[in-house]
Amino acid sequence: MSSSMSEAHAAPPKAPARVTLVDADVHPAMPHDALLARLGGRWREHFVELGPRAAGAYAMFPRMRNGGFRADARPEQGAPGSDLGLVRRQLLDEYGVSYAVLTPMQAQSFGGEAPALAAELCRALNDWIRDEWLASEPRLLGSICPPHERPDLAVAEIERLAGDRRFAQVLLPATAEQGLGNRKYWPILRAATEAGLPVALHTGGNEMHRGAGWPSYYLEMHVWNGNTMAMQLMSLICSGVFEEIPGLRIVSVECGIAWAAALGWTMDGAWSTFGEQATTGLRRPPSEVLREHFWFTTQPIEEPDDPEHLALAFRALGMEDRILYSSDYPHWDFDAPGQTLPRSIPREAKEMILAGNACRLYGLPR
Amino acid sequence: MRVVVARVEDFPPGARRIVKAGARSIGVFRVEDRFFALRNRCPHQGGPLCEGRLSAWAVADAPGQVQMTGPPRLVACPWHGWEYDLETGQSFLGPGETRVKAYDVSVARGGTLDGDVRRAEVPEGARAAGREPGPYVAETFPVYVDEEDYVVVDV
Amino acid sequence: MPAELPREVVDCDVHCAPGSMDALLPRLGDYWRDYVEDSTARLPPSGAYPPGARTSGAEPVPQDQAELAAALERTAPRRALLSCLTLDGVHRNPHYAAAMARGLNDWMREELLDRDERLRGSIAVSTLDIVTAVEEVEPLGDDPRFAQVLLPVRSDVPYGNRLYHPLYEAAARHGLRIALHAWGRPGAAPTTTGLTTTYLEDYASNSHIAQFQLLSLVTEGVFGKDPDLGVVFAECGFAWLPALLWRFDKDWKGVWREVPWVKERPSEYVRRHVRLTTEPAHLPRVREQVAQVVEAVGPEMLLYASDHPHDHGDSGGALLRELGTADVEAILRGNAMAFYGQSVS
Amino acid sequence: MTRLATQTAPDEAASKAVTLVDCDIHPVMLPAETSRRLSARWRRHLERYGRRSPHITDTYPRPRNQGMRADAWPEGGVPGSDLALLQHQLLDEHDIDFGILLALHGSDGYDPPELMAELNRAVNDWLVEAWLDRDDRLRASLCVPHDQPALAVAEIERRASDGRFVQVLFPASAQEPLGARKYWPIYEAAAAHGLPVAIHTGGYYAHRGTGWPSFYLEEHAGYGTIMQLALTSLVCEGALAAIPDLKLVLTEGGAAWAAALRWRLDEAWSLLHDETPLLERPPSEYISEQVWFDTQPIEEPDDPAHFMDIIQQADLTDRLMFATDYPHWDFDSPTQTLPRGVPKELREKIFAGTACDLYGLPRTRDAG
Repeated sequence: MSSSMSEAHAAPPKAPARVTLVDADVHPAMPHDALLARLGGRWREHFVELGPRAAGAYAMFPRMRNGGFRADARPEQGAPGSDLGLVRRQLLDEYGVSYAVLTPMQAQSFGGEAPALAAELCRALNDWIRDEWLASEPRLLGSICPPHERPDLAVAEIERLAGDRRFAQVLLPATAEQGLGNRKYWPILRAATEAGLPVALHTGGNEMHRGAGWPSYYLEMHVWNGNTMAMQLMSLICSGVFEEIPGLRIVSVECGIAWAAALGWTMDGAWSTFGEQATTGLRRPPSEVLREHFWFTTQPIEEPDDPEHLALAFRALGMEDRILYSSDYPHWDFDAPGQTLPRSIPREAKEMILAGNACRLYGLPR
Repeated sequence: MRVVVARVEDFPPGARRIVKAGARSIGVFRVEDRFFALRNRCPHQGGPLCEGRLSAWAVADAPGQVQMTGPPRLVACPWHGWEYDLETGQSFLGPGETRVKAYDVSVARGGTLDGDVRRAEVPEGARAAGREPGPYVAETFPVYVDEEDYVVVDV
Repeated sequence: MPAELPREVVDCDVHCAPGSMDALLPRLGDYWRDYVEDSTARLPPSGAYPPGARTSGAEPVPQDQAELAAALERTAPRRALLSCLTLDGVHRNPHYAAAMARGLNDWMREELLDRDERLRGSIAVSTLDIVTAVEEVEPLGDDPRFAQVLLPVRSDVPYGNRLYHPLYEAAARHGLRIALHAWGRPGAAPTTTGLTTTYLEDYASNSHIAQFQLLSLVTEGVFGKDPDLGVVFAECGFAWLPALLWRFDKDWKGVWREVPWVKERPSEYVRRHVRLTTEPAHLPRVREQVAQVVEAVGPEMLLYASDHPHDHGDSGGALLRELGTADVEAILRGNAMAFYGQSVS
Repeated sequence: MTRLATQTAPDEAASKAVTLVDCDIHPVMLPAETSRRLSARWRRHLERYGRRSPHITDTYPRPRNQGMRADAWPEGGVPGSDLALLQHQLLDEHDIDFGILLALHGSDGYDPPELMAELNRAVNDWLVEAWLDRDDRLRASLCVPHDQPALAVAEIERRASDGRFVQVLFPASAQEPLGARKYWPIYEAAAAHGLPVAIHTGGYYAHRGTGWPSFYLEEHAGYGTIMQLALTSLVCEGALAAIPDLKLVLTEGGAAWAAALRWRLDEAWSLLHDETPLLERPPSEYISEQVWFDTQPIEEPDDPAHFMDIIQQADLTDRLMFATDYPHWDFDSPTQTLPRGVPKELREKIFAGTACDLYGLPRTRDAG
């Protein structure tokens, strides 16, 4: 259990003078009745009668630890992350978070529903975030959740909300019907970039375990998330999308970081042996594309026996200016800001990871 | 009609010849020391049956445990691969109304056909494979070596 | 469900399920009780039978003997063969699935079979660990009130694969049939290229998946190995069978050398070893075509099932109306007694 | 040998009624023909890395003559790669009036988009130069990179003006079920140009339904079921309803299963139609109006009467078209295909009439 919560925070705190902490991965949960209330008549009836077609994450792998949540994060009624007051107390006020980026998980399976229904579910979720959370808490930033398997409807949803600067990014699942480098998804990546928004890929989604078959345990599946993101990064880089959309920025959320340096080496080795641009169509070494276009959130931070090894991994990747602290509140593998980074990381690098990098990425005042 | 196919020494074991008999094309095969003759037309859809591969019976009592038994005496139509026993023309692709038709098959050296007419029972390989004769039967013809060691088929 | 139901039948597919996890917790070991509470695993949501869909039926699935007796009031069957699909939703942890299977089978025996001698049970086993599934079947196999082993028709590996053979041998040894019932684990895509977005497609695809399983069972030699093994497809339809067998037989004639242990035409094995329940029937509206279809399928292949509480429209009723008394008698009682033997007589 | 219509005055030329159209012939393009039609960039790519899509015999080797008619191998080529042998063994042997070419050259979805676009363009150019220009009895299917809709539509626009391309070719399995909205732009472009879309067995298999079969027999017998899945997707996702001019031709997937599928979808629709508002009418009506079937591999029930039952039950009288599938091993010969008891008028439709109407082929041709 985290430190006991004092009840002193009666009045909402005013925005802090200097931005010292940005949490890049916080999960709000939209209650079912709030979702139904925002669905149009025909689709509400449909959703009540037939429910979702895409199997939710919990239906495939029950989360062993407290159902997947911090045990203390469950409000009186409703799911963890559904009560803004508790999020304020346990996260924003508790740690003095300057800004927190909301990454709703429900959208991950919405995208796989029947096209028109998927668009309605995403619209309801985005409106609920805007009206119930962003409107009443200035420290929060939203993610636009589009129906990702229907690119044309997804672009429409991005264009609908992109004008509202409280939405700081577009959010996609880490796995979809095809690799995210597939041209099918390029219109979404272009629309986000033209709206000045990075695209966050959050672990999870329609993982059909096509490669090695289905894992048996949640533990197995949870560790697997790093590999899945590595495959998505390669899918994006090798597809040539960054030549097509030079301004595209990708945030890898909740998949760890330590594997990224090695991935860069592997891709560079293959790229040079394959004959560089002549055959792969990639003008530059893939690791350069990785450095230019990608950001990583810290959680779940790898915790080697010797913390120095993590610092070594950061240095090998050489992307300290691209790492964003994240808590993953209210999930069970929550990382508190104080304990996340190894001591040996220099102070200013730590400040950039805890706030500076996020301010630069999301255009927040320092 | 008597159709001369070839001299015996030009017709080694494993060889086959396609001969014309009027409008009909006949395939003549030599398997080890026996000769067979079959209409070069598959009863299923008319494919050039006698151009097909020859193979022996594959017998398996349990999945994966397969042995080949007997000489390569099944010809597989080059189209759909339906197989027929060279001696009787019989297929074994499912329950058929007729048991095997009797055929006058014999190889005689010098002189007319020998006297006994052997009923060709279900070949040993088919019985081992537990297979039932099927409704499709390819037309067969008697073939023999005449006195000057020519292989001859009666069409 | 057709309005008037035939009486005194052998009903080969009647659904039941524990109402909530509470009915099972006492039957699970303490580690699993802690696991369930910790992971807040609930009994699986019915993605297969959304409460609002007409095909899920007007009444809930009976949760105990009283509710089941009330449901059987209308048809007064001689025998009712119970299908409990709770294990479908039990994810992928093989040990959790084995514990839940044990709990479900104990629940069925103590709450239902012990209390109404008309009832016959299906042994729930998980396909995630066949060795444990065999251990679950052995002790229950000698209880005459269990007639079959129940498996979801949707699988990660086709059911003819050799990894399942020990389970089939154990079932045959105890005179138990193998039932492949519609639906399966969440996330199991119904099509070869992936998920469907409409429930209608998902619902209709149980028939497609049953066809793939039938091809696998025959080509892998399952029926050749065990002369008295029986497989019943439940809630997967049957009108698709003739067209599949015509194609399968024709292919076998050309390609049998790849599977020489398949010594007869595939349709011979299927007619000897396989049966299909009557709901959903999915039959034509044109009356004389109904009789044509049943003649091509072969009435001896069909086992009557009310599939309570599900509702697949009224073509099931049309099936019985269009057939002669001998065929109706066979479908309502005779075929099931021949297929299941003494366990349902 | 080149067989072009001789320029004689129409009344002198002896003309014959069109009595036989073969709707499924597989020409094969040899690698040399492909690479000389590619850009330097993609030719080098192909030389270095080859195709990422597995060849069908990589996953399931065909135990019977590598899946080909044993007598269809030309000198120094593969079955279907030699026009002269095809003319001799098929067009002339069976006096076929018109033959529709379907070039299967490896499924889309595995290789880089631009390579697939160039490959399909190369196949279409080759079809014109090596086949259509050299025998006026031939028509062809337009090959398109179906998993890259924008590039596929571009290829349709490029080629649609050549009337000898009578349909667009699709596999039965692509990266997504064929009813997915991703593919609708291609269907719309085809329909706009009056071109049916032929869906041929094969393509991009992920076998995610029940896992991978063990045997070729198992997979081949399952092709009919995969075609049922493709048609179910196209109906339930609303593609047929939303694109009324779209016509489908299901090739090498059999047809007898269509009756049971119609009843299944109709009854399911009657119970669940509020979920699919695009389907205003029972699914079987869309199938009757917009879906054609090839005969091959024709189902051969023991009782031939069952064949005629299926024709009625599945409303196939004007929707079934003859195909040989030359040079594949399960080739159906025109003379023996239809069972006894098929009325003469229906035989004529199956062998020629229906195909002539669908593909706009002349009912008589000069007996050159």
